[in-house]
Amino acid sequence: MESIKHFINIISAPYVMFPLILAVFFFIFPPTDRLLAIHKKLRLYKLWTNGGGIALFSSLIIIFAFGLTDSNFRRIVTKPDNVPIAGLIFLVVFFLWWSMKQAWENDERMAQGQGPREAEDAKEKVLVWPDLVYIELIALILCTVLLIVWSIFLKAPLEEPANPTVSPNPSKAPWYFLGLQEMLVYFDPWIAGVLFPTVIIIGMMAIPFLDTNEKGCGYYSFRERKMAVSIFMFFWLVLWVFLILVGTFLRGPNWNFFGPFEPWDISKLEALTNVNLSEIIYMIWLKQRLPQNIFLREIWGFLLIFFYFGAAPLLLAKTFLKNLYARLGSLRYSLFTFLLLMAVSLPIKMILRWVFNIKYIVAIPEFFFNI
Amino acid sequence: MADQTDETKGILKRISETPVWESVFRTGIPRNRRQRMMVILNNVFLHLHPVRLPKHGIKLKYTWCMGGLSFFIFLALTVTGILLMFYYRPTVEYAYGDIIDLKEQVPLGIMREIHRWGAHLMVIAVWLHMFRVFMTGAYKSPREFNWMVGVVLLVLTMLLSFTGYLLPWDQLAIWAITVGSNMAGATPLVGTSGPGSSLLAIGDVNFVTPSSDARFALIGGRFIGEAALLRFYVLHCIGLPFVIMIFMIVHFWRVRKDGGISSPL
Amino acid sequence: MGENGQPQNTAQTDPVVSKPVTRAGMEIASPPEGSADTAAVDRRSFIKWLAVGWSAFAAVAAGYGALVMRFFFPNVLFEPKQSFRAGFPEEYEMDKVSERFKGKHGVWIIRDSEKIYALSTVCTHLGCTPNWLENDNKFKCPCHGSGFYKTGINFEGPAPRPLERFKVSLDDGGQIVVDKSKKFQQEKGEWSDPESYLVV
Amino acid sequence: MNPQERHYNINKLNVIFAASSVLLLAALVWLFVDDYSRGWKDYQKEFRALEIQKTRLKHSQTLSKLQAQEEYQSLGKVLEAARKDFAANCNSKELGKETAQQGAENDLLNQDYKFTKAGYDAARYRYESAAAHHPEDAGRAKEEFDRLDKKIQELRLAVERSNQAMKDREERSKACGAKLKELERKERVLAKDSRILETKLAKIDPHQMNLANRMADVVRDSPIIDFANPNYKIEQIVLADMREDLNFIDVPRVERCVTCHLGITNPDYKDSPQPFTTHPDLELFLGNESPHPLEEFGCTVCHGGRGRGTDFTSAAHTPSSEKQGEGWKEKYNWHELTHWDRPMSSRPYIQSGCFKCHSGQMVIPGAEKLNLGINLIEKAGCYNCHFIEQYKNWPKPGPDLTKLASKISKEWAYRWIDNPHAFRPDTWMPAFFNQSNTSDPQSVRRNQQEIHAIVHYLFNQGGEFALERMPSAGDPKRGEEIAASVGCLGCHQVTPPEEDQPTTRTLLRRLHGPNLSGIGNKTSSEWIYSWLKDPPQYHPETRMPNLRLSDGEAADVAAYLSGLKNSVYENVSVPALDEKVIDEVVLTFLSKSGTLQQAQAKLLSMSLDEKLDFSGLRLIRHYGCFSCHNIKGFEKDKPIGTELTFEGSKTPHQLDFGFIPIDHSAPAWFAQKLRDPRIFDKGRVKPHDEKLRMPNFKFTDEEVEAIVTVVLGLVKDGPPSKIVPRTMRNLFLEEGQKMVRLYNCQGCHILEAEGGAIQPTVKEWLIRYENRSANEAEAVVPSFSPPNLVGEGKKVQPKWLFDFVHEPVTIRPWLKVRMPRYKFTTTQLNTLVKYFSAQDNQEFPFAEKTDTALSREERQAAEKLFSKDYFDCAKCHIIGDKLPEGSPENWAPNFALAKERLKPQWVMDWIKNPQELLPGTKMPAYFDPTSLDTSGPDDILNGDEHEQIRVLRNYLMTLTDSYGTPVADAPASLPQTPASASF
Repeated sequence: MESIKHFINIISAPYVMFPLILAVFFFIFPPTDRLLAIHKKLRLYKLWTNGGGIALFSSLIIIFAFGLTDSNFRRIVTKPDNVPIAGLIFLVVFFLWWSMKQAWENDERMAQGQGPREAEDAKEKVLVWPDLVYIELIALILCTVLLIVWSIFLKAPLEEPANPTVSPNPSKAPWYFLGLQEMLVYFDPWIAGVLFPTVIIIGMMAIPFLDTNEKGCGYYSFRERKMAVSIFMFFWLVLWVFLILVGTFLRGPNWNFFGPFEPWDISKLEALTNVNLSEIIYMIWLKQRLPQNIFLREIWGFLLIFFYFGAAPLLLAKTFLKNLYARLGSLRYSLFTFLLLMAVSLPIKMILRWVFNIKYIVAIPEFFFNI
Repeated sequence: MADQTDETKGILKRISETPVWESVFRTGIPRNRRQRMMVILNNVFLHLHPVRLPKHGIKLKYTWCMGGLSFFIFLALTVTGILLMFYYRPTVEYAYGDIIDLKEQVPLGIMREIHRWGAHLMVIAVWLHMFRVFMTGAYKSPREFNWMVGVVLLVLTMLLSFTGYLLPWDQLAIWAITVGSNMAGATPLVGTSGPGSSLLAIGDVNFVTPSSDARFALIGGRFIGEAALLRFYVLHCIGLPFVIMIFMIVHFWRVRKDGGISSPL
Repeated sequence: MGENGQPQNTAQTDPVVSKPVTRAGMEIASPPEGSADTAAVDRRSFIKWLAVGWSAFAAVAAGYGALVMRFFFPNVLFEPKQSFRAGFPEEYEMDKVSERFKGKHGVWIIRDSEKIYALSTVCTHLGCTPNWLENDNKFKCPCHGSGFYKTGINFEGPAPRPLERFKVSLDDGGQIVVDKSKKFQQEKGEWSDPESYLVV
Repeated sequence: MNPQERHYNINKLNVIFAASSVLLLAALVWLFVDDYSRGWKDYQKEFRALEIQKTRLKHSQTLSKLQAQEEYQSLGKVLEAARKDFAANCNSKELGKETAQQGAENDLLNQDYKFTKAGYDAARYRYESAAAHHPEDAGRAKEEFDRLDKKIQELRLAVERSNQAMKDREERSKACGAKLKELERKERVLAKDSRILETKLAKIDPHQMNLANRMADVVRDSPIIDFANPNYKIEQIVLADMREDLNFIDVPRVERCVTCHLGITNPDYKDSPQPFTTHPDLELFLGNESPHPLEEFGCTVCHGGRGRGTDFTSAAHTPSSEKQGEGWKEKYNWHELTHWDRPMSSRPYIQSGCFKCHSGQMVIPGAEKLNLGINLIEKAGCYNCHFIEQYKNWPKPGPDLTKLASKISKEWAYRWIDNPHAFRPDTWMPAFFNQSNTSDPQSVRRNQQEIHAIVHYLFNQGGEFALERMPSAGDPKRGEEIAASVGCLGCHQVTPPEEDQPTTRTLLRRLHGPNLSGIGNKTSSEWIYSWLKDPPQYHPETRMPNLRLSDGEAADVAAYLSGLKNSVYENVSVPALDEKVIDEVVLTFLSKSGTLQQAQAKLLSMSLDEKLDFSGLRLIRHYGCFSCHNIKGFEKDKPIGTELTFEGSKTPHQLDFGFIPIDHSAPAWFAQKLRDPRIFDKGRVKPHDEKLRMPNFKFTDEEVEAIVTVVLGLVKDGPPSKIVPRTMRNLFLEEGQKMVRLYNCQGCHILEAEGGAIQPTVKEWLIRYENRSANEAEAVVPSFSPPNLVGEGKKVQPKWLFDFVHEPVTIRPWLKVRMPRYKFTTTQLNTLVKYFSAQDNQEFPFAEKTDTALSREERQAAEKLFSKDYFDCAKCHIIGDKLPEGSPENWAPNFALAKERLKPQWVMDWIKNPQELLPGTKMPAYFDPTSLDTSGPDDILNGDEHEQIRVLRNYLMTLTDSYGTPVADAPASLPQTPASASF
């Protein structure tokens, strides 16, 4: 029992869990035909059947049931404001399964030359009164029931009166912003708190214009738009929901990482031995003091960033993403690659941190400009 | 029903034949097809819906009803929120005590719980709605604009929740908002701790100061205090609901105008 | 109302805005109908007025924006005063971190062998309040784990820069005055500013 | 017909649209301009110009002073040389390169150490936590920990070595520049003042700015962006403790006065025009060290007005005079702020602000006008008719009238009531009749009869006062001398008041009792004699003490006083009794309690005597005579006037201005009311008994101003706890001060640095009866006046003080003036004793017991010091019956009383440094307080001054009435010494 917990504690560390997810993710949601073939070979689509659903759900329930026997896990999960996040896990898994199940069914139908089920349904028209109006009424009645029962069982949290001089440890933002707060570990506030949210909003708004695939409109499907779904799932599930879960359940005092079954020990220490790129280059490689001139000091970082956002898309357009470039045209392509690179920069920065202890690529704290 | 007497039938009938009844309900009880269409067309609220839908459009399997639930939770939050406003005073002196009183003495102060959990639920419902729309490709032409409006609604939903978070004025509230609002201070150029803030200066005179930057505009002070509480209160109760309503109206209007529920071509 | 000939009448009786103008107006609605000879003149005046109107309108819109923006910055603040008296230099022990004003003013006052300086208790990462750990001889922020030396220099955790120091001076009576409205940042080389410390 | 379905001419619409857009734009610009132009900005600009001018001047002065300094000049030369030297020797490039190289290595090493240390700390935690939670992993964790531990030990050595090397190098390069640094430091110290001014100028003076800053100076205050970092901004102070009363709720006070009054705390602006002038008294107000610092007290707490106001009118400024108001209207477009209850106090009444917090104190130091007002209120007895919380239970100021018949005649009483000021211009008795609303013939007629009725009632009370027979006719001449010397003149005057004498508090002390000039016309010498012998016999609550006069002395004084004549009333005729008018009066009162018919019937049944009695009673009640005088039959009546406890909070709407064309403000109304209490009846048609009845005290304008100041300070919104803390000490002080005031102690003594009103009369007495020249008299006045009581609490033992005040004894036999005997209750005596203790911060009631025993050697030493050879104490001091030689003004108090009277510690302090305890005392200083250890005689007690003082003190504490005999209560263990007999 203890060793299982210990094991879970170890694998839930971001630097274990995140690479694991990265490794598995693209097999579960294969963006390309080649990965899809592997996916099929591994029979991962079985996840999206009733049996898979039962397996998914029962394992989720087992994890929670098992977890709730542990006092640390229980304390975190049953904190009133964390309850919706536990609910969120179940809801997300359920709706993910449900949508993917329908998508696979439709994919199968279409593979056999039939249209999607929705197309069949759509041939028939139904009057809104009373069918839709009625189920809506029932849905909102049930929703109200849920709210009332939830409110009766769980009181809204109220802590000590506000005290500007005593900050609780850890101080956490509202849960839906914990993804951003988690990013703060790897990025400066101006990136994690301002730039990323802006890019996320713009990126989301740009989805309809970037996804020029006309197929898959109005019905669940996967294979026809696997690239789009895969990227969306990656952003939404991994970079948003997963980071929220990490921020909520796995970050304890001093924003240190704590496994789900690990007590929140305020004195836990992690070796933080981060260096800036400029320090690596000048101090470790060139064995010099850092140059006084800021620009000279950070020139390498700037070059790297320039390459990443400027040259890399061009190179990709000529090589890996040739087809994509052709399909999207230059404007859409550059927007797409910019957003993609922006998003990918988070895992890149994480890995740079874990592997090379890199704190900032460009570090100009004098002007609050750190990347 | 079977052994209903003629007399009772007569009463119901008589009521439904009075001019008052008829002036309100034009259609009568929707029994036949025409009446079922008319009842949707004639009612300003039901008119949100089209008269008829392709069959998959009414299937829960397809829609998950998440859009409708988001709107419903919004309405529930509006009602409970208005009720809470009768007992809550957004000042440093009173806010915390008023929240305690909601639990301790206000009759049916459980409104606060419904409001808070409803807020969480709304964020989740909006996300799932977005997820469903994505999975059915419903953002594709001709619904691009409505997807964008939807993104705005998602952002507004989170801002509404965020501004409401401060109001209980407890440790949870001010420190969550401190962490959140400090990010505004890191805005490039116009935040004191953001890159380039020192560029907005002439000579020795700096124009981006803790009392004139983006964070200040948000919280009305140099730290979370009386002014922040009032600003968040006004945004939470008036400002953002007003904006989100406008966007919702556009959203619903465009759902109808862009061809109703998305269907396979 | 529906079938009056008013527009034509007005156009005819008005000596300044005469008939052609009316046509120009129609032209916008349906270009093919315009008469070629007078159209150029009409178009110019048409565009001129339209330009004046809309640029004024745009300016007004910008003005509204400025108005709303300005409204959010009040002319006075009801926040506590930013400077305070911190007693006499002799009250501070050598090489000790004084937490006397941490709670009330958010300042540590530290005396080393040469000088006295005042450190802000605001973590440079996200503004939490670090704790002074006497045994470890460091400040540790509870929020995200940043650590600072007694000098305020950051050495661990996500804090991007050292803690800020405040202006310290002596008043006429020889008491230390800490002015929190003036900050000194090490990374800008401001700690060598003589206002940032008191020589004792 | 209209295929486009158009109606309007689109071009016309375009023009209209353009015009309206432009109009809207103009309106918007106007809106911004209107918001931007605020009056205070102009003041701030003006002030800045002033500031620049002042700073420039100061700077050039400081600079020229600095440059004239020799030290500075020579330092400049040395510094220059040192700089050259430094550049030549210390700044080698090679050295810099080497340093950089070494620095890089050092940095890397340090970083390595830092990281290893971090890893080490983490490994330690892992080991600890593994050992606690997962023992199976502990072994591995320990291995890692040990490895890092070893590594860190190694690294540490390397780092320390490297750091030391780096430090050494730095030291070396520093050493080269050390001299320069030291010189630079010196220069900094010398030029500090001028540097500060320079930096200030660079901030405010555009001529001292570079181009960018000059641009910024303009841009920062431009509209819309003036939020970011403006020069000109509203300055405000929020006072959390000084709450503003907004009716049923207190809110923090917000003070924006300093937005325009920019120089208010800066002494440099003393001579600048308003609004920049410095506050006239920074010692007392606003200064950081003052008791009322700006940050804590703000402005409106004292001055009133609306602290949030930022323009001249909205700050509720109040002009000092109508003329000033007119000027303001012209200059500032000022008008009275109508919807604000607490406008600023106008200058004449400014001290009313003090009273808000200091209303518990009898004397408010520094607020002379207010103090005068308080004294006047007490003397005039305003609180008798107008209830004032502070004066609850104060005694009635007027004499007891129950035994009036024994004192004066009815005619005299009539004339007095009719016009008291004619007989005694400085009397506190106000005039009730012949006032502005009762001067018409009908009223005059009625008034005459009313006075008759009152007199009738007063003389019919039946009070008995047995006049004592005088032992002799008395010698007026001797009586005059006695009156001049024993202390009567501390409270009374015997000459008619001088014209145009300004009212001061010292004068009021001498008006404590009535002016006695003309008393011969008022009453008989027998009455005076009886009164002097025992005042409470006639007036049980009188504050007149017993002067302890012998029968002969009393007779002399009585003879003298009855010779003081004033014949003003001789020529005043008393009108005859007119029953018809009396009937009218009676009817007025009767008809109030019944129908007119009943009244008339009742009237018919009354005799004249009954009528007079009836109307006398009603009239005394009507006019409130009983408020100040004890009159039989009014023991339970309530004051007849408006309560004044919160009178200052009244708004003008609550005051009836009648038809009097004065400023509609509360101060103006109060002033007018006091000058002519009946004036607001002018133009009103009222029956006689409804006319205003407040009597006329004939206050001078300055007195009126002082009283109005107090009344305006009687407000509701004082700070809840008042600012003076309610400690026992302060309560004792307040109580004591009240007694001091009531019994006019300061008429004779100096207390709290005030009083001694009697001293001028002592001087006169010295000139007249002791044949001193004016100068001489002036010099010795303090010796012949009642003693200065400064430090009394420290000086005397509480028990002795209690006994002394209860039954005075003679301490200073050379004094003619004598401490009278008061009929104080035990409570009152205790109050006084506590008051003196509190004054000097003494423990009360118990003090530490001091051992005053003397050993044989000590006694001998003390006697030696006491003797002629050393201090010669007996030269001035009386010891029991033994009087010193020489003239009495050099005498000093009786040593025999010391043991019972003086506090041992005080005696020592006194011997050590008498001038400190009583500045100006005749007591010589035998020791030098500045160098005590070397100032005493060296041959006694080994020259130990502290010991000398101690034994001398102990010796004094053994002296008794019969000086020279052995001390009875000397400790038995000590051999009794006969040595003192040699004296």
